[in-house]
Amino acid sequence: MADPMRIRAKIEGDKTIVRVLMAHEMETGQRRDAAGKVVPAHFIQEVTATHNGKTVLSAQWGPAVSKNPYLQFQFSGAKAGDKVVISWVDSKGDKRTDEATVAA
Amino acid sequence: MGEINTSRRQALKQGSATAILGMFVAAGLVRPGTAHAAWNQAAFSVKGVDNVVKSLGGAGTAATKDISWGSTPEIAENGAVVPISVTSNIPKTESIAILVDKNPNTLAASFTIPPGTDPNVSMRVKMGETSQVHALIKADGKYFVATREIKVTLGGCGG
Amino acid sequence: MKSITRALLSVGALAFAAGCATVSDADLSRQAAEVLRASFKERGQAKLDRLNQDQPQAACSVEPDKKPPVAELERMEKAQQALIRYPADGKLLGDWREGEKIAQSGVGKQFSDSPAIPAGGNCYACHQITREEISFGTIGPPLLNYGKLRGNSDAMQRYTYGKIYNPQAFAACSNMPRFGHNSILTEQQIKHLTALLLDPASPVNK
Amino acid sequence: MGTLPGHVPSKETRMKSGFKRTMAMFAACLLSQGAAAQSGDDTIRKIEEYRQALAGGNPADLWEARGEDLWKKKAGPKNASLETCDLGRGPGVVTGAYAELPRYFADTGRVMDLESRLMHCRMTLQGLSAAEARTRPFGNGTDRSDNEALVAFVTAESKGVKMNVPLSHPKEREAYALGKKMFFFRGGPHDFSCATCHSETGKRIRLQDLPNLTETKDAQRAYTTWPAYRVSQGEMRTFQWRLFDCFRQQRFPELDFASDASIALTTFLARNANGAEFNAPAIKR
Repeated sequence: MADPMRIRAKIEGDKTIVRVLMAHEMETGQRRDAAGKVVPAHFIQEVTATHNGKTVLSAQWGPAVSKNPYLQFQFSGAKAGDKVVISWVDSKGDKRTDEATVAA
Repeated sequence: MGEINTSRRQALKQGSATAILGMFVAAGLVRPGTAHAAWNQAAFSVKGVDNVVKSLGGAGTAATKDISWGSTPEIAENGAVVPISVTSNIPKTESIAILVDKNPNTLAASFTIPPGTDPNVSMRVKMGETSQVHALIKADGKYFVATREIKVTLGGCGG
Repeated sequence: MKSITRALLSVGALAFAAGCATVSDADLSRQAAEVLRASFKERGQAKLDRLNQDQPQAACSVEPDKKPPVAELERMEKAQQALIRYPADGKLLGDWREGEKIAQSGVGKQFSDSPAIPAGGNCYACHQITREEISFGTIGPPLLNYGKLRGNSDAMQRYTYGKIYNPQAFAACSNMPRFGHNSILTEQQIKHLTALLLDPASPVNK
Repeated sequence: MGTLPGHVPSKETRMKSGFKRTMAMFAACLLSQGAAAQSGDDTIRKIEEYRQALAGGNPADLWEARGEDLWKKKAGPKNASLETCDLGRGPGVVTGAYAELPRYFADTGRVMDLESRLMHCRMTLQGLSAAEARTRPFGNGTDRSDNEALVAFVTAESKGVKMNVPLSHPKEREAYALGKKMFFFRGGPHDFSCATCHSETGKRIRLQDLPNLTETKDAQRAYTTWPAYRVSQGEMRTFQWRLFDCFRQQRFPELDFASDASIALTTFLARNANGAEFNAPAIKR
C-alpha cells in the first residue's frame, strides 16, 4: 500500500488553507527503464477532499501531474479541530485516504 | 522544529486511523465524500485546447484576462516539476483545468470547485519542453482560457 | 577500513595519531590517493585506472594558491604542446551545425553512459557560446563573437583546434578537459567545434 | 579560451584565470555583452521565482515520515528498533545529532558520518549483516531506500541547529586533512576534481549556481541544504549521494557507499559549514 499522505490544514483569516503531499510515482507510461523496457503507466486519476462530509474539492488528473504530487487549495467554513479528509484513486485502482485536523 | 515534528507524528497516527477508514471505503460501507465522477479518459487523450473543451462537453472558449497565475514561474529549472498556481477572478467559477500544449496529451489536470471553495489551486506538472500553458476556466457554464509561456531549461551538468 | 589501517602505517599518519601536526604535505597527498583508490570500485567504462594521475593531474591537484611556479607551468605547457596531434589532412574546420550539437551534449565517459554513444563536449556547461542558448555556465569565459573578434586565419584555426585538443598546452592546470589528448572527442568532432567558434556563418559570430 | 597563440602573459597576470584577459579582449563588444548580461540577470531572477514556488511543499516530508517509522519499528534478526542508536550525542538522542557529524566514535575507533553510523546501528542493534545494511543506499522509484528515509528523519531533527562538527580527536583532524586533499584531487579522462567546479565564487554550470566550497558562506549554504528532494529525480537524496553523483559526473569510478573517502570528504565539507544553521531536508532542482 502507498505511504500516507502528508496533509496540513491551517486557518488563515477566514479561510482554511490545505496543503497535501502524496507519495506516488505518477508514471506516464512513456518512460523506459534501464533495460529499455517501457514502464507501464501508473498515476493518480481522481482526488477528493471533504470537510465534515461535504466535498470541498474534486479533481481529475492525468499522467502529466508531477511525481509525489503537491496540491494546495483553500475553502471557507472550517474551524479548528475539524477534519479534512483527502482520498485518491489511481489508474490501477489503488486507493488511499488520509485525514488531518484543521489547526488554528 | 517542534511544530513540524508534531504535525508529522499526528499525520502518522492519523495515517493508521485512516487506514481503517480506507477499509470501510473498500467495503463500500462509507463513501469518501460525494460519488466520484468517472475519470474522463477522452479529455485526457486528445491534443489541443479545442479538443479538450469538446471532450469536457463545452463548445468553444473566450480569451480572458481575469485569471492570475500567482507564483507560477516563467522559467522552470526542471521540466519534471513545474509549479502552477491559478486563481480565477471570473464570477461563478465551477472548474479550473491546466493544459500544456506540447505535452503528449494536452490536459494535465482538472479541478471542480464547489461553492465555498476559492477558485484557486496550486499544483505541479511535468513539461517535456518549453510550451504554452493554458488555464481553462468553466464559469456559469461557459469556458474561458488564459495562456502563458513557460520556458523549460536544461540545468546542471547536462550529463 | 583496511585502507585506512594500511594508510595509518605510513609515517605521516603515525604523526597524526600521536596528535602531532607535522605530517608532510607530500605524505598527506600520497595517503589521500591511497584512501581514494580503496574507496572506489570500477563500474561500466569507468575503471580504477582513472585514479592514476598523469603529471599535470598530480601537479595541479593543489589549492589555487599552491600551484607550481611559473617556470614549471611553462615547462608543463611545452610538454603538453608536443602531444597535440593535428589532423593529417590539414583541414581544421568542420560543420558548425554539428559543432553546436556537440557543444550541447553532456554525455560521455560517465559510468552511466554507454561507451557506444559518442561523447559530447558539454561546452555550454561552462561557456556562453550563442545568444540563443540561455542555459550556459560561467566557469569558462564567454565565447560569443569568438571568430568575429579574432578572425579566421590559419594560425587562429590551429590555435583553436589545439586549445580544444589540449587546453593545458596553453594554460597549465586549466579547468578545461583535454578533449583530444584524452580521447573524449574525435578529430572530426573537434573540427566541428572549431567551426562553431570560427565559421563566419556560425551563430557564435552573428 | 582566452590566450592567443604566441602570447606569453606576464608573471602577474599569469596565475589569474584567462577570464580577465578575455574580458579585456571582449571590450570591443561591450554593448552586446551588456545586453547578454542583462538577459542573464533576468533569467536568474526568474529561476529564483521557480525555486521559491517549489519551497512551499517539499516531498522530502514523505521520506521523513517513513524514516521515523523505520527508526521506531522493530526489525531485523534481533527484532529491535533503532531508538537506542547512538549518533554521537548519546543513545537515542536524535535532535541536533546531524549538526555534529561526522565525528569520531570510540566504539568503532573511526570517524563516521550519519550514513555509516546508521549502517553500524542497523548491524549492531538489529543484527543485519554488513551486506544487508548497505543494500540500496539510494532509492530508485518503487525500489525505495531505507537509508534515505532514515537520513531524512534524522537530519530533519537538526533543523535550526548550528553546525558544530568537532575536530578534537586526532582521527577527526586526519579525516579533515585527507578530505581536503581529495577535494583538490584531479583525475579521470576530464581532469576534474571537486575544485574544478567548486573553488571559485559566483560561477554557474549551465544555469545552476555552483557553491565555492573553499569559501565559508558558500560552504555553509551548500552543506546545510543537503539532504534534498531533487525534483529532477523525484527522490530525496543524501549527502553521500551528492558525493557519489558528483564523482559520476567527474568521470570517476563509483564511490563506494560509506567508504573512507566519502567520510573524509564529508568531514572536510561539514566542518567548513560550522556556525551556520542547518536547514534541510531542502528541495532542489
